[in-house]
Amino acid sequence: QDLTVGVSWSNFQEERWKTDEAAIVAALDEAGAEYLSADAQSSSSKQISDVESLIAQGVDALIILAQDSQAIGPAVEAAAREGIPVVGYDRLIEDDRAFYLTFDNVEVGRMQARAVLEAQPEGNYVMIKGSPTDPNADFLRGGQQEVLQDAIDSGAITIVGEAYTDGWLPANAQRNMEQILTQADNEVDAVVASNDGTAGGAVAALTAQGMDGIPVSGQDGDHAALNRIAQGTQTVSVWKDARELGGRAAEIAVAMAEGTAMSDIEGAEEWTSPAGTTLWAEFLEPVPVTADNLDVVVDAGWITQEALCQGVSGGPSPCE
Amino acid sequence: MTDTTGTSSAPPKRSFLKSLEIDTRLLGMIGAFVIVAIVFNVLTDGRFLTARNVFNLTIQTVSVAIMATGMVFIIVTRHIDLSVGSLLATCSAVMAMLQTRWLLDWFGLDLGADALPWLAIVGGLIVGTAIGAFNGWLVGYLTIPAFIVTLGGLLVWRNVAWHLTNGQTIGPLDETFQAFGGITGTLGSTWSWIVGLVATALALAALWNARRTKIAHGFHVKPMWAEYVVAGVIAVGILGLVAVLTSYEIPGRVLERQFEARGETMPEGYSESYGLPISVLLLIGVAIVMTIVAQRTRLGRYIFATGGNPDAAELSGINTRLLTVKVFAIMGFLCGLSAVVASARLSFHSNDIGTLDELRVIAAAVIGGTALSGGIGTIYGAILGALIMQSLQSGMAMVGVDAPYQNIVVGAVLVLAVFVDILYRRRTGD
Amino acid sequence: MTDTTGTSSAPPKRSFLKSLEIDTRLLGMIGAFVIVAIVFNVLTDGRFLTARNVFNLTIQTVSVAIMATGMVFIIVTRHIDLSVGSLLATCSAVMAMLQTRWLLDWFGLDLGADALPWLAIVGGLIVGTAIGAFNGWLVGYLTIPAFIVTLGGLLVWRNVAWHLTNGQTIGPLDETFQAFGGITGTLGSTWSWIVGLVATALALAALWNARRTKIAHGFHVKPMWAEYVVAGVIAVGILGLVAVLTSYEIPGRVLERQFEARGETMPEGYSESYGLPISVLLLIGVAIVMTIVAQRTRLGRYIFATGGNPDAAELSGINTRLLTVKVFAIMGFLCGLSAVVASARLSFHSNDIGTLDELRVIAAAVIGGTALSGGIGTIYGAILGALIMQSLQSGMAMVGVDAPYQNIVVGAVLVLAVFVDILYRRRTGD
Amino acid sequence: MATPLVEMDDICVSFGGIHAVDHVSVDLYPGEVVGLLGHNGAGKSTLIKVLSGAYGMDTGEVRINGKKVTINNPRDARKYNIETIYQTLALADNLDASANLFLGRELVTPFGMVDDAKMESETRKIMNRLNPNFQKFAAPVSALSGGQRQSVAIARAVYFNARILVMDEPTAALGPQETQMVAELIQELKKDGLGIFLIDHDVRAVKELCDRAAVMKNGKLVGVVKVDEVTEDDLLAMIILGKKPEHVAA
Amino acid sequence: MATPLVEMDDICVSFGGIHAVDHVSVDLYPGEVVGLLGHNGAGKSTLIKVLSGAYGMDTGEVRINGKKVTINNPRDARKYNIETIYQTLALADNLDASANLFLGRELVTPFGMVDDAKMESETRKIMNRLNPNFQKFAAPVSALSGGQRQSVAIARAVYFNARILVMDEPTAALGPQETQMVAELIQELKKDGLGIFLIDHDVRAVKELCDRAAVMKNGKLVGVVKVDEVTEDDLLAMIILGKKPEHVAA
Ligand SMILES: Nc1ncnc2c1ncn2[C@@H]1O[C@H](COP(=O)(O)OP(=O)(O)OP(=O)(O)O)[C@@H](O)[C@H]1O
Ligand SMILES: Nc1ncnc2c1ncn2[C@@H]1O[C@H](COP(=O)(O)OP(=O)(O)OP(=O)(O)O)[C@@H](O)[C@H]1O
Ligand SMILES: O[C@@H]1[C@@H](O)[C@H](O)OC[C@H]1O
Ligand SMILES: [Mg+2]
Ligand SMILES: [Mg+2]
Repeated sequence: QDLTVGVSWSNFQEERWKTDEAAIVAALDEAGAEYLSADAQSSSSKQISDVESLIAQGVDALIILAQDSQAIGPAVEAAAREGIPVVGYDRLIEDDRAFYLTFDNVEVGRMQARAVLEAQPEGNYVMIKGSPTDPNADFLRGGQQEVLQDAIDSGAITIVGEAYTDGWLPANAQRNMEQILTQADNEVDAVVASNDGTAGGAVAALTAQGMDGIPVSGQDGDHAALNRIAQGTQTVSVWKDARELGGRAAEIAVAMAEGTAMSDIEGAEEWTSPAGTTLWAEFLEPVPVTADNLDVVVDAGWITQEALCQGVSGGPSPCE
Repeated sequence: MTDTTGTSSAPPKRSFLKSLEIDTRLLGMIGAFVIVAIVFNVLTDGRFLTARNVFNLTIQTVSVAIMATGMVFIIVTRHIDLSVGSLLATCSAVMAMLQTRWLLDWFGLDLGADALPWLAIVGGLIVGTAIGAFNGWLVGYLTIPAFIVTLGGLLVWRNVAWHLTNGQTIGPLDETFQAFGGITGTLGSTWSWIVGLVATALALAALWNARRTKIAHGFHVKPMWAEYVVAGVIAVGILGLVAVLTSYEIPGRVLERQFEARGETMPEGYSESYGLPISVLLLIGVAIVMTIVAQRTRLGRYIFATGGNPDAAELSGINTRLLTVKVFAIMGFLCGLSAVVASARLSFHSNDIGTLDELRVIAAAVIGGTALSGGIGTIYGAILGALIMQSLQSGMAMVGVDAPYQNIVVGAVLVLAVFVDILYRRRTGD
Repeated sequence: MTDTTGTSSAPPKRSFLKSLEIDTRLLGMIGAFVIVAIVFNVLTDGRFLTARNVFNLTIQTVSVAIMATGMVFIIVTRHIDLSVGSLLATCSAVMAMLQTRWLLDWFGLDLGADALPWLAIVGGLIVGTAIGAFNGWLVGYLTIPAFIVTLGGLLVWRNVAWHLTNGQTIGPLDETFQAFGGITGTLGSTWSWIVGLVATALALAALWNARRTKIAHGFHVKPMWAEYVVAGVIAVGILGLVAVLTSYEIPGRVLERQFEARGETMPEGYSESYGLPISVLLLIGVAIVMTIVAQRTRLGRYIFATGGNPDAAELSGINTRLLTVKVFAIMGFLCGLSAVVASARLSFHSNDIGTLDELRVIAAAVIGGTALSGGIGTIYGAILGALIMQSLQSGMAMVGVDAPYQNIVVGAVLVLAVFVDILYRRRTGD
Repeated sequence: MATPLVEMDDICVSFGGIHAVDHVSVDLYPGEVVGLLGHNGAGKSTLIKVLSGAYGMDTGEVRINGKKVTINNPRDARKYNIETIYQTLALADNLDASANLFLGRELVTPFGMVDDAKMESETRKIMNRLNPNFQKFAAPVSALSGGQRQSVAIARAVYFNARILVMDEPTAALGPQETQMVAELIQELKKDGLGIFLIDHDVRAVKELCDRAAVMKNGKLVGVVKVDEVTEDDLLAMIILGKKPEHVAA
Repeated sequence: MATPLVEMDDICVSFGGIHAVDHVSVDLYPGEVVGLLGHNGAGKSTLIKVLSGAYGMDTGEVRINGKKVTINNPRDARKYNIETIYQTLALADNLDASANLFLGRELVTPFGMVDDAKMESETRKIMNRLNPNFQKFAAPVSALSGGQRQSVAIARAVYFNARILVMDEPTAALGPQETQMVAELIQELKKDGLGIFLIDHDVRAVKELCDRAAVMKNGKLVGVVKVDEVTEDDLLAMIILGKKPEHVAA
């Protein structure tokens, strides 16, 4: 039986989404289903059109990486009208008609803060946030705050600088970091950066002050970031194994297209969002990748040992 | 003689088109659109030209097309507006905040109150018009180039929107308000046909009237058969669109649910269709009003005169400064209108609404034959331009072209379209 | 008399500035910059004007400033280039891919090979120049408006860059290459002073030479004391900057590591300072070359003539089409150069590098007094414009203003700067 | 004599230090043509642009029918029935002759819409009188020759019952036949009681068409003379030497 | 007689259906001034723009010294020492007089840099000869009056040892004194052996300055006559009626 699964991407700006896509395509191939896709290029309006167009092309199930968890509503509505099941991919869709498959962004934020806090339990912290127009930026920041709150209250750590990064641009993160360092006379002990791109900018600014090596967080498992971990200039990249997420999304989409109810999906649990929507969800464990477990990413085939260890000698396994 | 009109040198085979006296540029644009549509229809095994996709396309085009009509005036007067996307965001933010927060706080209105969406819309339109007028004042009275004013505006207004909502997605928006967004607000079959017939009748009456005036002044008119052909084409066009849109049926499931909600069961074989979306109706209304303004009012005449020669317009006693304010205010108003459609379609106000719309809107106007050097442009051209761009993008998405490559194609088409336009003008000696 | 030069009506108290014959606009811009700097210095308790922040500021400004000098020529010839950010991305992608992949694959070079960075840079510059020339050809020979060509280019080249790297972040880049990015490539104290002294000597020689030429032709020259004042200001300016930059010391941590790497221990009290960054040197080089082109070569003369009256330039036998190609090719070359600085500074190529740079670059040129109507603009103005914008942004970042509010301020300042410029021109009757 | 139609009194205009018009006073009576003469850059165009509202004056006073008026822009000038033919014409190149002729004063239908048909037929009438060769009614004026454009500009100025007409070298671009027609037109308008300021470099034409001539040099008024009382050479001397002939009264 | 300096043979130029120049042939000998006359829109400017390289021709041939040449753009025209003063001047408003005078042919120092000082002093010399009143050397030409600009345009055309000079209504904007200077200049250049095409509406001036006159009407050549063999009225008849007087040979 010929199934078609449509995937609506919010954008391909960050490096990871290409990997996600490959994983979805592979899993769909295996299930004998066809893959259709559309890229909203960071526009929530375009995403609605994309979904409409996918529906017009007769897809049997949809996987949606929502640009905006709420503004995606009409797309879910359109799908529901046609009886097409929806998998909310990676980012929350506030609608109980969508199945939520994710690495929880708040949890990602917590993991980033946890890893940094472990490496540097006290001192001056800088928070490099994401784009002010991306709701995820605030989710991440929320998770980070949860973990740091106690230490802040006890006075162990102080947040000496905090800035949004316009458009998630590394160059903007770099400039903000430079200015914060100047402002704080380099009295900075750790940086909680919200993704690997911004971490790259922050590390470049730290290197300039000879401060590379202080704890810095990130997420996405960008190759450049993993290389920094191997070199010791970044502490953690919360790795959302896109291939796991992608494969699982494809499986669930196919299952739902074949009539499986959301509640019958293996690993599904009922979950209530902060806004109060109760929906069926499955959470995959993000893996904080640090110098201690770099082997994971190589073993998983995410990155070659060569690329990971470029320019590193005598580093942590597998680059020793 | 200097009064040779050039007819003599035209080859005789052109006489059919000539007697129809149809704008060859309009014809060319429609031709381009038809080609795009047919190519994609073939590539998608006939899915591109289904009633449903036509319905989608029209809806998707509305927001950009509405703004593009205003951009025609802006560009004709030799200005540019880079801030429309940001302005749309501010208007949308204001309308969303009004209907979900402010009006409730200020006047103690309840969520769902009948007046809410309307007050919100009025509020948003006022804000849009005011900001537009302010831009126009900076350009017209302070003589700061529009490029600069609106480049600044691009930065300022997007972030004002962010400030108003604190960076949050606001909604869900009022149900009535959402009807302006498209699929949840359609006329249904009967009303669509009524609107279609009335529109056809009006168009034909206008045609007839124009002919009578010409005869009255003893000017040349085209032969009767040519009038009939034009009339026929118009009627088929309008009614054909209605026919396509009404053939798109509401899915059975949705109808069933509606019956269920009313405690009835749906009769066997019952069906209902969407018909004209309200948003499309809005666009048509805007198009008609803007066309009349352009061709039949002093304001329109002054806009084109100013575009042709700003100094001459000023010396002819036209208040070109005030005119600039008006043109930008119109643009602002239309941004507000587009904000209604765009946020209603999303059913939320989101932070990134309207991002990069300035590029799309300018591209639509320019692909539609508006000359950046001023003085030349048409409303229908801009709308067709928006439609062609949207068709290209949706078509490519359907065919499965990756977004980066879509952008490359759109960029190239933009340049190509203008180039063809230049060749055409050089040919006809305009 | 029609030959009244206006001196008579000037109030006598102006005579001091008058005898110095200094461009009052330059003075105004420097004044604005000084005010911005002082305000932020107060707000940050004196941290804004530390050697370190001055160093940061200059480095942060380089990439935009380099492109802004090219944008002056573009705007002076009545064009615009919206594609510079995308072009930068393509050049950066090419250079990153060359040094980490292609050159290795094609010529079997090893990572870290000496030739790598240089070949990569040459490759990137060639690509930038070629794309720029292509844009210029579309504008000059096919007469498509630059706004359209580069709007298309904005879409096309960013996505070509994406295509080249498959959307990935590429890096880390070669160490030598990274030296162009700023802090890892500085001249150190001794060389900085040498460069500073040579530059001062050259500037004074040029001043002297100009005076001699004037005397030789019997033209009016300013009084000797005025020449001395100007010379003094120049010398203090150049050497002062060097002094500030060399007073910024390399953090002990960094030095220690360097000694460790060499297996030595750092002597007690040892210190070393950064001095002039290579990227800043690059910018100064670009500024000098571009200024000479603008003021002392036929190319520059033709650029300004074409901006003043394109028809007249063409009728005077200037090949304005080829000139357009040249101007855009220069812009493309400078985008390539900026790409070196920008990616070296990040130490990797990221997908979104250069995003929105078109706005910053145009804003810098325009804040620096380049008139969008063509024919007027200076290289030093554009660089000062970039510096002022960067100071604003960095200063606000230091004070802790959120990005959205920073954007609002930058947008407003842009409009304000142009307004002041307009008032100034009206005043002086330019 | 009656009150003058226009009195320009002690007008000064300067551009960034240059005194383009320097304490100049001239007047104009109904049914009179006053010629303005002077070398290039003497300030003629600048002086009359003050009257048309294109430039503002620094000091001085303009009186119409003896009443002081403020003319800040071309709209104000039109209010006082002052019409101007500019040296640089001032046509919107993308519009046709009729749209240009009625620019700023369109005829409208009862519903307030512009009435193109009516305007075109009016235009045909007047152009027929001014320049019977002219037939390019449908083309934008950019397609017209210099002289054809000049005809449109003249038509525009005379159509609207001007009381004061300002002509800045109206025949500079015209051929002999067209020049002749303009001369006849001026005579006709004069008979209708209009006052006309005519700038012309051709001393002979000024002597033929004008009642009085005002000569400027370097922004200053050299003098105003009755053309019947002076010879062509007198006028030339005034223009070139800036001296009023001694036999003429003030 | 010697070979003509310029022969324009059977030239046609049309703009989208309008035959602006319709099979026109004229020639020009060294040391000769040929006047071009005709009503507005007759095609005079268009014809000479073919020679200056501003317009391309549809058919026809241009010969210089008997050799067929191709003039595709103003640069080509300069190559053949053809200099033109355009009706619309053609000055870069933002540059000063000297930069405009040398535009496209700047003097350079041995290092290839433009030599502004030298150019300014050359400009002072030539302007002194043409228009001694002219002193605005440092100002951009946008600040000059119409006539001052005209002087700059003329200076530019004569400075570079032109062999063929094309003047499109050079004195239309000039005062009597300036006009006189241009007339003297033309005589002088003539003596130097230049060939000059002079477009002028003033029949008297043409009779005074020119050796022959070519009259155009509606794009067609009415005829070429020696000015000594015709009266002013003959010329006017040619312009207006389009008929060559019968007593004149072909
Ligand atoms: N907009 C302006 N800015 C600066 N100076 C100007 C401006 N307009 C005119 N001038 C100067 O004012 C003076 C008078 O110019 P005006 O155009 O009135 O002369 P004119 O008598 O009309 O000369 P012409 O016979 O050449 O047309 C000239 O010196 C001119 O350079
Ligand atoms: N660029 C153009 N496009 C279209 N038509 C043109 C163009 N230039 C000139 N024409 C037409 O060509 C004809 C000849 O114009 P041209 O300028 O050569 O006349 P002219 O003899 O110089 O007149 P004038 O004495 O008014 O300057 C006119 O009918 C004019 O409308
Ligand atoms: O993975 C991140 C994603 O969650 C966020 O929305 O955008 C930036 C990415 O790095
Ligand atoms: Mg004048
Ligand atoms: Mg002419």
